[in-house]
Amino acid sequence: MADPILEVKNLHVHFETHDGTAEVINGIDFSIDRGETAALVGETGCGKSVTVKSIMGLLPSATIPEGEIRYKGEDVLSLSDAERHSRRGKEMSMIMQDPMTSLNPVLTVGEQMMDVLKWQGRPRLSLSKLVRDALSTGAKAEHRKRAIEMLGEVEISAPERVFESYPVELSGGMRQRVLIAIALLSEPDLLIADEPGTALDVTTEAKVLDLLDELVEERDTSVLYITHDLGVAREVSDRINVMYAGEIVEQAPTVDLFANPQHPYTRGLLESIPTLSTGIGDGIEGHLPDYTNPPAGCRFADRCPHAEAACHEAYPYPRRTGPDHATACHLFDGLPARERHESLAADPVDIGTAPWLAGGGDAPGDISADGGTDQ
Amino acid sequence: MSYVDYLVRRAIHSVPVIFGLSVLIFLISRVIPGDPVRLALGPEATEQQVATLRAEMGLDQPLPMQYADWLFGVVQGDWGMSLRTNNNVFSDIVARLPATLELTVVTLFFAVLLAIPFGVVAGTNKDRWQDHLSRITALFGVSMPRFWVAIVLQIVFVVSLGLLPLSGRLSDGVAPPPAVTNLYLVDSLIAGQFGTFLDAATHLLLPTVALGLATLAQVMRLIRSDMIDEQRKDYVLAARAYGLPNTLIEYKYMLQNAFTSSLTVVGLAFGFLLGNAFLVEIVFAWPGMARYGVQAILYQDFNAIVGVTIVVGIGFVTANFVVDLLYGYLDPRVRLEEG
Amino acid sequence: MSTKTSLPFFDTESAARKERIRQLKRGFRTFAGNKLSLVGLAMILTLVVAALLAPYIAPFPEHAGAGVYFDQASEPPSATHLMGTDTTGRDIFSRVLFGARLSLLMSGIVLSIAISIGVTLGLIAGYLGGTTNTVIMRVTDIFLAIPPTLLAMAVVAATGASLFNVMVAIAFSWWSWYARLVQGEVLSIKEDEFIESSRALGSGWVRTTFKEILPNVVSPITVKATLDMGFVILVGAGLSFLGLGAQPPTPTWGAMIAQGRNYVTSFWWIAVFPGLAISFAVLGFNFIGDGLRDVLDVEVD
Amino acid sequence: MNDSAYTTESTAAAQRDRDLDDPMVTVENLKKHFPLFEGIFQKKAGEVRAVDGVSFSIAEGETFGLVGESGSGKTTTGRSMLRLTEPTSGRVEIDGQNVVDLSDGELKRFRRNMQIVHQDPASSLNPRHRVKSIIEAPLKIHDYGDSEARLERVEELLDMVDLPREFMYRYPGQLSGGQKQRVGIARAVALNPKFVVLDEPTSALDVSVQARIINILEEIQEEFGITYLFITHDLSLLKNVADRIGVMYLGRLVEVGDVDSVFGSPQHPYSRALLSAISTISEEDELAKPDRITLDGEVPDPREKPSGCAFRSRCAHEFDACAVEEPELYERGPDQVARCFLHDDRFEEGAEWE
Amino acid sequence: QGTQQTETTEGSSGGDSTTTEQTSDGGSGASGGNDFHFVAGQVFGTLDPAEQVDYTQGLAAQNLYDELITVDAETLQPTAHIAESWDTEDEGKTWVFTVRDDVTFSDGTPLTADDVAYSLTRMLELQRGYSSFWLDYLDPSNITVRDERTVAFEFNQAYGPALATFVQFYIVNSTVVQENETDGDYGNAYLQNNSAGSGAYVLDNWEQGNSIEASAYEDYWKGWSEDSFDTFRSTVITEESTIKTTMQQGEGDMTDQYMGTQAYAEMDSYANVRVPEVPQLQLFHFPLNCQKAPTDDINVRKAIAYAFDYDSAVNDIIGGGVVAAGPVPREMAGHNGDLVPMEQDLDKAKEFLDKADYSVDEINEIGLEHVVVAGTELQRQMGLLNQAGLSELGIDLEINPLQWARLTDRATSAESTAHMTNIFHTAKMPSPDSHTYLMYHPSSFGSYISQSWYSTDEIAATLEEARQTSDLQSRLEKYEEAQALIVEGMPSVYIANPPYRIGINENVEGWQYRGVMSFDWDVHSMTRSGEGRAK
Ligand SMILES: Nc1ncnc2c1ncn2[C@@H]1O[C@H](COP(=O)(O)OP(=O)(O)OP(=O)(O)O)[C@@H](O)[C@H]1O
Ligand SMILES: Nc1ncnc2c1ncn2[C@@H]1O[C@H](COP(=O)(O)OP(=O)(O)OP(=O)(O)O)[C@@H](O)[C@H]1O
Ligand SMILES: [Mg+2]
Ligand SMILES: [Mg+2]
Ligand code: NI
Repeated sequence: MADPILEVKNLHVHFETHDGTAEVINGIDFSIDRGETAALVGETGCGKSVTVKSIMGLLPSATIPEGEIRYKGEDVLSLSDAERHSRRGKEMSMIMQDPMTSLNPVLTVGEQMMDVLKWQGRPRLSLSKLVRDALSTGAKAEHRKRAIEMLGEVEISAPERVFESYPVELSGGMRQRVLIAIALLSEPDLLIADEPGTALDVTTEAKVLDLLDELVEERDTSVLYITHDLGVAREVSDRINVMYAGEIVEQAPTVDLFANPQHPYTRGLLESIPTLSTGIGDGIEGHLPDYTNPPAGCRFADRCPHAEAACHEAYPYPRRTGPDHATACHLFDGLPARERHESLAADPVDIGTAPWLAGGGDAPGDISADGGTDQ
Repeated sequence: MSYVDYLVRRAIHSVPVIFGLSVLIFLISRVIPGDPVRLALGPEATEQQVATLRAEMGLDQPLPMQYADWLFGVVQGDWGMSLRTNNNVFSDIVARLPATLELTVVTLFFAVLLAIPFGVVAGTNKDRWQDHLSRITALFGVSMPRFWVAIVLQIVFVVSLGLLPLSGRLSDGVAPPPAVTNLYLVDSLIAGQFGTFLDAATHLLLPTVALGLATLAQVMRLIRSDMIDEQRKDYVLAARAYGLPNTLIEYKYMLQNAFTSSLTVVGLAFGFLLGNAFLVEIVFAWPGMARYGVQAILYQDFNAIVGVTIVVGIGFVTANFVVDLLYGYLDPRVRLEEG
Repeated sequence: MSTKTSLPFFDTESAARKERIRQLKRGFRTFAGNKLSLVGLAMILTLVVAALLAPYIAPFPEHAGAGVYFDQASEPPSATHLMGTDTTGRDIFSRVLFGARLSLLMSGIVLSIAISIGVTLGLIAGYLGGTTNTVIMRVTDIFLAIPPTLLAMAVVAATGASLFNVMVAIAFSWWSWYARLVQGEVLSIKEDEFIESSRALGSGWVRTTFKEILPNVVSPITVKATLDMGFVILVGAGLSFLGLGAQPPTPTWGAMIAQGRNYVTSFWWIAVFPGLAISFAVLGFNFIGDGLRDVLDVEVD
Repeated sequence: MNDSAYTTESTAAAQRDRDLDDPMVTVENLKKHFPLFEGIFQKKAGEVRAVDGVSFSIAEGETFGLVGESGSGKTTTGRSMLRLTEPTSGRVEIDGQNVVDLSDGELKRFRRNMQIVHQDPASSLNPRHRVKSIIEAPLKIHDYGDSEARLERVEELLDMVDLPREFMYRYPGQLSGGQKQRVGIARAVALNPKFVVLDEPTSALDVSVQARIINILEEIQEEFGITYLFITHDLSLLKNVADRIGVMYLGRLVEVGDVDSVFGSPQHPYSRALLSAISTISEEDELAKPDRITLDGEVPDPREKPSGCAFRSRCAHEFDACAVEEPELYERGPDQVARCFLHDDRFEEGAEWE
Repeated sequence: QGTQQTETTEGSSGGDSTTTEQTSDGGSGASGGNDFHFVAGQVFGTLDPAEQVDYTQGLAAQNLYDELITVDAETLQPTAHIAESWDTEDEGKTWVFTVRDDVTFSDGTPLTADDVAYSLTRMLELQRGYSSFWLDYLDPSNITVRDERTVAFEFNQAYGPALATFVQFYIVNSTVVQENETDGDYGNAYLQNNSAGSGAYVLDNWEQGNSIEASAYEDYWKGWSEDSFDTFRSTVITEESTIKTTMQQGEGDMTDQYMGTQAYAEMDSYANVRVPEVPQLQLFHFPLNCQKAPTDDINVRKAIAYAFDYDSAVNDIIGGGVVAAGPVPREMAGHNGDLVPMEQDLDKAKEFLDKADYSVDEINEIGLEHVVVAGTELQRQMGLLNQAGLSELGIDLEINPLQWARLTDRATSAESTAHMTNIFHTAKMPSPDSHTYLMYHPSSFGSYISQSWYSTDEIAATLEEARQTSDLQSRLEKYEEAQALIVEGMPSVYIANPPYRIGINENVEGWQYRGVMSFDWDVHSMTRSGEGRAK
């Protein structure tokens, strides 16, 4: 971790709801190096979108009581609105999760793309300039060409038509690709992609992933890729962060994670992947805990097949289980991954070792996936 | 449906509207109590005089006959005689409409021009001082009657400060520009008389403010409310994520969505002001149609009432039509309906 | 399968009622969380209480009835006459208090009628479109164009002059604004996907318009309605001057302002204080309206 | 439920004997063309043939999978079948009823039998309604019991889609993407309709939740004999849930067939390309799927469909005849048809397959 | 002198090449020449003198045309004008007028007896305006031109008020008007937009509803003085506040008399405006409807009259003038001086009420209605004052503001006429006839003036006799007799003879009150001392 472009340290995010304060994000830490692609995976509702929106500063209704978000070494949380805004776009950009609602319904796709090309990174813009621009033709042709090119690159057939279309006239996958195209137009240093492939068919998704790859290669862009498709995560990412209920429960390089999944939740997740050969499995029983009244101990304990009474009481701080592998589970022993947990580590909770390890061999016992090849 | 189809259809539909309006107004103008004939002739008039004039005007005929006669006249450009002016109502209106039109259009233009930034600023600074300032202005705009505002403006800007002219469309001694549209601002520019243009503009200033405050208030508050709605929309957040300038986000991404209700009110205000500018016209001695219309109502000048109401009706129909077109233009989701 | 785990903290029995109460409480908390709306509520309550208790708290309750007091005419505000006296010597403060009654009642009634008619027709026209829209909107055009004064005169001629008839008459020319406003909003909302989902469920237009669309158009309605409170009072004044509506000596704010019209330079207080009373009421309603807006605007949560 | 219902080939095969002679849903030559407008005067300037003559049928209690390139018209097919957009032409028969002919009133009542889970979870939920009233809506519309009964049903549905009951009083804005999607599913199945269009119903769900939701859907299918049209791009998932599948390309079905046949031996070049792109996490799967075929070449514009075979511009096997006429659906097995000249006896010489 | 001067720019060196129409600083309004600016509070209806009835129309007629007979400012009696002398024949049935020989119309043609005959025929045929004065008594065929300067009108009975009525008879240029007749309209359409008279000013421009502009006729028969006004202009400004400001800013020379009391007080306080106050031939009263319960009972009427506070009305509301004594204004020749003004006396009021056929409860049951003209403060206050007085008797009074059109409409029948209605009644000719015959003769019923619906055979006979008496003195005696009879029946609460007040720019001289509406706005008789208007 020589040169992290983004470091998130002990981030907490709370929402005020009528049932009380929802502690949605509960002290997460992770970082992304320059040119690295990190994946954030986890159950729906575990707080992935909230995490990245906090990074972007797009959560006006949330409070961040604690934590640090360092972008290129600078704590963005302490910046003013305007300064923060100036970091968006060219520096960090985002592909929003919901393709329909993230496109302005009253502007054509082209208009929205051109705006990004034209205005991005200009912090101040006077009204008169805006009006003057609307009346002039200026560098439009060039921008138009670039935008249409980009639409073509995200595999949109008939990019000219889509350029002239309003979002309602597009299919779900097309909208999503438009969002991707817009984010790519700005060629940011850090790209956050919130489930960008959900609405895409596999061939298209594959193409888009290639495109991202290219971007990473050429511009040394860092990507934070949110997905629930572990297959995709495996394909695109260098590192994977597995999130559960507002906490990161396992962090490891991709190869490592697939070779040696540790947290029971990660294992459950891998098990549930539908495969051509083995079926879709059952998923993991139970729900996410109530964020307004989260358990004091392990947030996964209620659903964990290996949980013991102690799991419900003691907070399972993330611990090092390998050179670059951290897991937040009492089944594992190890030094705390973060300094702030040292006091907890002094008094470890012992609920034994993981059964699949206890068997002695390194063959995983209860999951269907074994280490895949790294692509 | 294409705009051209829509235009044609809408034009066809306004025929029954105007027809219906004329029937209704014709009826109302005859139902409301009062005898315009007697009023026109003065108190000393004899029964016979009254009867003669009544017959002359066809008022002794049954209502449907009267209406038919009137309609027949209208088709030929004869809108009937005004009892108060003894002129053809049509020419009366033609003489007065430009003044009101000029006032109304300029008022709306400035009301909207100011309401947009005020509304946007209030909306994006909800519950901060900008919002409160806008609220207080709005409040003043709607709870103080126009005439009161007008008089206070006169006292401040004419009597105390001596900055602006008191009344009328032009100063004494300034000849109206050569008539083309009879909108002095336009005509003076056409004729290249900039002195006259300035004079006309200074005369417009106070009436415009007095007349436009309420519209400004409504539009401003509606924009504010819609801007607040917009703020949480995903596409606005997305636009922020792309690092677009705030001004662009506010005035393009949010405003265009937020403008529907304000647009409606602006359209309606046009028609409304056309017929209701009278209090301001009266205070500023503005020789407009609204004043004529109110006089017509007070003196129950049948034909003038019907004439003015129809012109105002046409104003409403046109404004609403333009608004509907703009809906379609500003929001592609809105399909043009044959409405 | 074991998905049907019922959660221990959730009691199904009478949950509906409990939830409704909770919901109300939540709504109130949002409302109360907004200080301005509380201020607004306090202002309007003050007015209502003042209106109800006018006979007891007005320093000169008799000044709201028949009587002339020329010996104290046109006095500027003083300790005795907080807001001065009018040209007939009546205490403006007392009359403002009494005036709250009719003024508030009138704008309340007029707006409720106008809003119910206008919003309903606007929703129907906007949602159904086609011929229905054409017919409703063209009729709306007609009503927009008819001067309220004229309509009021006609209604009164047909039904007799009573305050109630006049209010109905004003409401009859007022609804068209709401119809138009709502129709415009509906046009853009009805293309939203959630409306289509509602159709997909088989809901008829009544349900779709009132249950699905209406909640999404309330904010412009509230904004316009709160501002209209003042307008209606002023229009009412115009009509009472034509002998329609509240008659002297009964005070209404609008009529009081209108009476002060010719004294702006000499006795400014005659028009200013009733005007401030209207401002006060409109401000109060506006605060409440904005508060309600926030309660309804769930995304603000 | 039988946890292994879809994990072994044998069960899947056992279910295949459903009665296709008396199908629950029949679509015949369905077309939907969207007009395009241009310029400030909104002149009509051509049309997008989003769905251009689609026919298939689904047996009762069966799941028909629809896959295809993004923008190929899957959603539009589903929506036209339910008349959420008026189809340009064609016939859609559901439960013996020609849906296209229904009057507005009849249609409204008939909607009890056919439901849809929208592709876009966020925009299909009214932002000003609480989850409870969203799920309750179909119950109210079709007069399901009293308020107590409805409440009970809502709770049942929330349990079913794995959402905590407290979510009943949340607004969509407070939910995550996957939570919204589940609300949409709960709403669609609330009345146990006969036919449900599931338009990428689990795209926003992580695999574990997806697995549970799919299981539930199959469970109620079993119980109530519900017929599904399952639109998705997740082929691994489709392989597991569908009985038969159709592959769409540019508004047309290019291959229809039994799921195992199609996956086992795709008969259209596009199907092959599609299957080759499945991302996998296991070695086993990696071997099972065809080698990755990358599709190059111009993607045609749905406004100006090319002559002949729509896929030819990207097809590795293109030959002269492809440009001349459009291939029909050729029978390729007991329950498998494909729209490719490679299977036409006339062109045996030109065809190079495998 | 007399011609409209081309606009010159005061104090401007005039080197501007682009615009020729420089104005002196905005709003001062002083254009070149001596310009008289009348600020009218009401819209002009018509310019045809045969149609004029209201004061703005009167203003136009006064300045653009000449009347046959005018009013003497001192005696307020008819006096020679275009007619330099007259005579009656046939026991007062035929009136013979001799026309001056030095009068020319604005086109230079001399005014002759033919013009007079044509103008009167025109009025009788058009049947508009004041033609009602003669319609019942004079047939057009009985108008004869005896020679170039003599014209005779043969009425069908002796018609005493004839001379007085001819003050409202303006003479038009028969040649010009006849040339411009269309469809037998007697040139009515033409005279809407043109003047064809012998008056001191000639119409330049008329924007109906906004302004009227006229310039001096050089050869006006009365001649011109050095300080006379070159142009005369009237603009319509209806808002009191704006009128006041216009006067205060020195932009107007004269206002009308119809604003609120307070407005005149305010204008009086401006340094550059004076507000003369003179007695006026006007009656303010409320007629009591004598044909409608409960005011059909004389005791009720008396009770109402005694309950009214006349002092407050005159001092606090009108702010001047005198309490009226009977229907005829006190300053008018023919006013019965024996009549005493009323005074408030609640005891007497109660006494009469006790004697009445109706009890207080019955009266309240029926509901007493007092109609006031909508929109004016004075009228409203009168209503309130009456309400306050009657409430002392326990009577509830309903004040009902009506717009003028409605009011005149209701006056057409006794059933629809309110119990009492505020009425200002100004003399339109110098004769008590208008305050007696027009109010209390059954043939006059149905107009807003006659809302008492009260007459007796005796009153009717006396009034008819008066009309037929040609001798002025004995005619006036008859009218006095009639007044005494009328007052006995208490058909009206006669409140006041308000003073006449207008605002005049300090340096306008020569203004004189002349008893008949609009006659004091004869611009020719006025001059300006000093440059421009006083500010
Ligand atoms: N505005 C809000 N108020 C209250 N709770 C919220 C709000 N926004 C999100 N949440 C809650 O926070 C949790 C995390 O939401 P988030 O959108 O981050 O999930 P996610 O991991 O992105 O899930 P998905 O994969 O379904 O998109 C959810 O349980 C959601 O209900
Ligand atoms: N309202 C519309 N107006 C015009 N064109 C439309 C409209 N809706 C869809 N289309 C077009 O129809 C085609 C098919 O769209 P559809 O939504 O059916 O695709 P899809 O197969 O569902 O794709 P995806 O997998 O991306 O959701 C697309 O080209 C789209 O642009
Ligand atoms: Mg998310
Ligand atoms: Mg789709
Ligand atoms: Ni199970």
